Amino acid sequence: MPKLSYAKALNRALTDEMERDPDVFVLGEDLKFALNNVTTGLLDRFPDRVLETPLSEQGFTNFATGAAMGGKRPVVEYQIPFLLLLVLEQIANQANKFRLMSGGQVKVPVTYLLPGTGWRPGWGAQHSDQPYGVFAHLGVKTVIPATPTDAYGLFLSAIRDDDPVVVFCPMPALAMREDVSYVDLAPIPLGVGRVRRTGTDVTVLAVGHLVHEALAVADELAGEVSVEVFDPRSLHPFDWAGLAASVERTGRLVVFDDGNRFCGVGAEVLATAAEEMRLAAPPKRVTRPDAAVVVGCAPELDLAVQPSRAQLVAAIQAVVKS
Amino acid sequence: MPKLSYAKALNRALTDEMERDPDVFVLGEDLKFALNNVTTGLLDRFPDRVLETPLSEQGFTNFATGAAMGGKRPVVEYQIPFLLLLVLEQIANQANKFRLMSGGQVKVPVTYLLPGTGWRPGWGAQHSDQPYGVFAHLGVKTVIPATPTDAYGLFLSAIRDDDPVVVFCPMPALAMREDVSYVDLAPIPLGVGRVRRTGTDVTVLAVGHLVHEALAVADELAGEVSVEVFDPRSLHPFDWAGLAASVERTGRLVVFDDGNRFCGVGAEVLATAAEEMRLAAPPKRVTRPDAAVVVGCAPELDLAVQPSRAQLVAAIQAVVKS
Amino acid sequence: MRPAAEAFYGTIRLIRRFEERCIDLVRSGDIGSGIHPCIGQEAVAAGMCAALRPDDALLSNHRGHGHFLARGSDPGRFLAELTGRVGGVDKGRAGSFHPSDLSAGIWGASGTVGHGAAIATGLGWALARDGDRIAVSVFGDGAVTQGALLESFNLASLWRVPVVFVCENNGYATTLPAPTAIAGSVVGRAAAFGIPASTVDGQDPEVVYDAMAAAVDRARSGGGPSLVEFTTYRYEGHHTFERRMRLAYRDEAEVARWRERDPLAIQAARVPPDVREAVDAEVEEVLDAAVRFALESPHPDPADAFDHLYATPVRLRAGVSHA
Amino acid sequence: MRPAAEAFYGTIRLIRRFEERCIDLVRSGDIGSGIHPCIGQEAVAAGMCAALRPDDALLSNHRGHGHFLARGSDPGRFLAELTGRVGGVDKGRAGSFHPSDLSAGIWGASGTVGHGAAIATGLGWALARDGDRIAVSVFGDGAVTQGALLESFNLASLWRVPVVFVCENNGYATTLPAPTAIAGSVVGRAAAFGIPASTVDGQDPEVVYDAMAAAVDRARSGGGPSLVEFTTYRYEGHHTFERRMRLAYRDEAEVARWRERDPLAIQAARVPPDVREAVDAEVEEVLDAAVRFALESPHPDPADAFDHLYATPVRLRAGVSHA
Ligand SMILES: Cc1ncc(C[n+]2csc(CCOP(=O)(O)OP(=O)(O)O)c2C)c(N)n1
Ligand SMILES: Cc1ncc(C[n+]2csc(CCOP(=O)(O)OP(=O)(O)O)c2C)c(N)n1
Ligand SMILES: [Mg+2]
Ligand SMILES: [Mg+2]
Repeated sequence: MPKLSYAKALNRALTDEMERDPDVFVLGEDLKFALNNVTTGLLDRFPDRVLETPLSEQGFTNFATGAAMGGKRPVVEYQIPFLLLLVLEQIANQANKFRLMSGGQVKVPVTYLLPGTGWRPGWGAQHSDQPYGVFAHLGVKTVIPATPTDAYGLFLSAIRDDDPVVVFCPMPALAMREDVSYVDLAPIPLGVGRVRRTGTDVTVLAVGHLVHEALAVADELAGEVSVEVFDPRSLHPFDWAGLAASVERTGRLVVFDDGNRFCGVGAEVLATAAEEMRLAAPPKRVTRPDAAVVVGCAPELDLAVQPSRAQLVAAIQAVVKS
Repeated sequence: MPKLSYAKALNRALTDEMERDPDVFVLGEDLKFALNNVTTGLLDRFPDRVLETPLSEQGFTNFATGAAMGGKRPVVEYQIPFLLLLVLEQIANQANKFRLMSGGQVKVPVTYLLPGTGWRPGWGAQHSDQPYGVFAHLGVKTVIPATPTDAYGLFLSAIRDDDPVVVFCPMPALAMREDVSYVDLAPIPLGVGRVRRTGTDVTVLAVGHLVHEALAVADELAGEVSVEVFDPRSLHPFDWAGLAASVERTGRLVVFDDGNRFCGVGAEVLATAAEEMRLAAPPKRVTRPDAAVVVGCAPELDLAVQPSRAQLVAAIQAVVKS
Repeated sequence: MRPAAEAFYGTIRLIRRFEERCIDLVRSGDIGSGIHPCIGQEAVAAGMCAALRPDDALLSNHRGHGHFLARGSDPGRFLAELTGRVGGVDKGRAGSFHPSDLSAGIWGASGTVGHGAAIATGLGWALARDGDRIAVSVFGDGAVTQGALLESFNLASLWRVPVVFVCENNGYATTLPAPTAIAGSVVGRAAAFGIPASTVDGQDPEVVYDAMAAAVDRARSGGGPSLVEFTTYRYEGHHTFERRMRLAYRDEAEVARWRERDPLAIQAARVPPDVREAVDAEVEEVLDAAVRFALESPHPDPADAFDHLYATPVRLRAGVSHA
Repeated sequence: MRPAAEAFYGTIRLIRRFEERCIDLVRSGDIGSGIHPCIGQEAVAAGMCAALRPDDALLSNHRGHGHFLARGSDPGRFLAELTGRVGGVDKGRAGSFHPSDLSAGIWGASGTVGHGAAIATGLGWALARDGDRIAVSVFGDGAVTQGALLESFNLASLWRVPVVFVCENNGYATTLPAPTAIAGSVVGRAAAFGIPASTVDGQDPEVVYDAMAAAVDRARSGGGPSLVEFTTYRYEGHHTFERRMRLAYRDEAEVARWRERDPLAIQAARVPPDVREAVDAEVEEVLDAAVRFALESPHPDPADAFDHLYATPVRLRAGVSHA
């Protein structure tokens, strides 16, 4: 079976969808030379559907809103996580509210793609954020695929969705490759999580690239603890039923998330579990600390403020013991 | 004792601090005519320290960062909650990171004041947000005073703090008045919550104006349930010890928060409680729904997506019964 | 072709009286939001909208009631929107601040001042790919100090988008006089991006029409964006809340000077008295019916609070723990 | 007064060789971030910084190494910053992308392209209240399409802030050619806000100096902001990652044309060979010492990850549940 990389999966999803639907177009910076490998080959095939933009993120984000209202399906690519904070207002307060404010007259099918969220070694304090929790909090549809297959399927569904959807692709996952039979590539519905590994003692809910770290830890602990790894895949909507079913089986819960602790995804999952699920032991979170800023240029400091496998091991062991 | 209104308390804090410290100045829109009553009288007293700005929120937010680095202590006023989303990047990714990125060479003592967060009847879907959870998530110091005395004391501390601090003043609290002896007005440290009413059966953590609603509910339930009302007053830093002490006494917890549910302040409090506190019953949140947008112009719909006293009553009753 | 004098008169009269009725409804509490009255600025709406084809797309702003009526939005359904009723053009989800009415070619009104310009640019770009419809963005003098608006000038110019930027310069952004907010000029900003721009009298609907028709022609024929700045004035406060506050940011003499150029009077002078009377009577009839419709239309059902939030719906959790 | 020819030569030579050493250190993995080389643009840094007083404040950007060296930042401590060591000017918290060195009058470098201009405007405003220091904001051609930058032009002009806006127009924003990004021109944007602006050769440090000195004088004497656009070129890629990617966005002929105007050669021609040799030797000595210092300086201690996050510290919870 061919090996499909995560970045290639994004490229393939976009190519397939542009082939299928002439209303899909892509805009963003440095697209012609496909700096992020997402738009490779598109300029040749769809010369008038690749819009290379100046450094005007707010302008072109609003532009996409207008184009979507006018019947197109824009895919907007951003180069750096903080750029999504720069356009947060345009997405959450404008694009995401226009349908409601029009009483259903318009729809705003824009996909915002961040092919590289989180820490990239060396890139500095302003380039290492994980802004996904903010979008989910504000009610913007938010997905974070962990694997090439999911990247393909969720990106495709995001483009086909009639609302704004933000697709966060974790930096460390981009290089990941997977054996894939191309015919199996298909849209994956938003809001459907996936048990990546079954287990009986504890559910580890892992977000984005940490799914792979969690699987490694599960392997490592295999003799000692039976770990179930749950990947929500999309944050809003969220697969509460899937998580509940897993916790029902294991009775214990640890969240492994690279976002900041305070009001992060880990908080939401633990809160909901505390309200609604039967737990045999207090749950735990392994996250970035409160207020974390990854300085991004001194790996010693960077790694100190990102969740680690060792922390996950300790948290799992503590949860199964209590 | 004189009655002090919340809005007047803000005005008084700013006036006192501008009197005391010549580096403090204020900038924002419509300041000369004190549209929000915060800057009343300041133009006459400090004609060169009231900077009325054009509609350039990002520009003047960055301007404040620079002025703060240059030794001043800017107070920036914003007219509408969404404007804080519009300048989120400038605050969270720029102002709040410059000290770290300089290795401690600079400080950025800016205070961002939102004299009216949340729903104002009639003002539409784009004017009714509660963005405070986002700032706390990203590590920006965040306070939300519930009373005139706290508004005075926390605003003063925010101005004196050497870091960026956002002060959220809930719309419904602005008209509140309190009997205050002016000599008792004093700075209130960030990160120190307050038990507003003692009780033995359940702790209700209420945020901002909901503190008053919670107190009313506590009165209403007085014969039936003994409710302790805890007001965190500041969200980041957060008074975890104060909350833990309260929950230690009551063993039960309900959060009453006007932010969106998913990844909101309620989530953080429940998560932390689940991890660290001993609870006799599952905790509950009463919040805005997931993804809530308050349409802001049809009160029937608006109230349906904001937490209510009736919901709090039901949540308290359920928690004490279980 | 420029519409007849009485058509302009009718539009201006309709807007004027509609707004006056609105102010009554603000006082009675039926319009909970208050409004941003455009009284004094009606000629811009009338002249500008007459130069558009019904299928052209306009992005309005917070002071947009005139744009809706001038484009033919149903006064009853529009007023029902302002009173937050299900019979409103947006089913009560928009109110006065963020309305849209696609049947009248108005695609919304972003509350983020200045940002509608970039949305209109994207909309114009999309429309141009499938035909010869054009987009119009209307904003005030306050918007030209918002960077996002200037970004849209750049995009529109680079990509030759069929969009007309209309600045209703009424001299103030809330209480802030335009000269203390705007270094340089409005038209100078557009010109800096290679966008043809002119400053035009906004009190005379016929003058407005001519300037707008030229800009629309240019856009429709592939000539790209242009900007027209209409100088105008609002006789009322920024928002009806000013009726309860005394904000002395402009003096009586200035208001009086502008009242001498009241668009209603300017256009009335071009219409024979008997025609005017007939128009006035019809306007009152229309508005009586509109008010009736607006106040009889049902209030939204709280159970429908989440309707229209998403086009591809998702399951949402309520704000209370359901366990 | 304009510095002697050999002083400019020394600065340019220092920057050139520093960057070449950096590229080696990127290859060896010691500079983990890679860098945005300014090779080819050194004359702007040299001429511009020579026109400043040591206590003037400069806001740099991502391509800022030259600015630091030209303002006299210690090469060893600056290089230690790029290698993420505690001996760095920012104790390893900034790296190549966001450095500052207040001892050399460089107050930071926002990663948000264009936004440093408004920060510099605020800084200049603050400095002017207590004396006659001025602020400088340096940005590329890519920044002039960012609305926030244009907002700062408006504020600086309105409030007559002593700030000099310096655009290093090297023809590209990453792979995007300036003409396809910028409708109108760089100087036209400034002029639209009433800011005096000129386009100046950026390859000759003496020409740069003269233009900059005039702008600085104006600012210091209360004449308000101005903008100088220096036309220049980078011989390297946007970032060292381009050494691993083939991005064919510019052709060899263009690069060759600009190499004919190499600032190092232009200034070398003005300095006698023996002086040049002495300068060159000294530069190598300084850089040898700098590299030694940078690589010997200790790595930060993970336990200090939260140092400098806040000036008024707060207690922070770790990322693991401590119960
Ligand atoms: C970006 C932004 N800043 C501030 C506001 C608050 N606000 C609403 S209308 C207005 C004044 C707008 O003035 P102008 O653009 O001249 O339009 P006018 O009201 O005069 O028609 C302000 C400050 C806003 N809605 N959006
Ligand atoms: C607002 C913003 N958009 C995009 C980026 C990513 N980025 C960093 S540098 C750069 C190109 C900048 O070009 P220019 O301003 O001309 O400076 P140069 O690199 O040519 O010196 C881009 C797109 C960013 N850091 N900030
Ligand atoms: Mg105006
Ligand atoms: Mg450039």
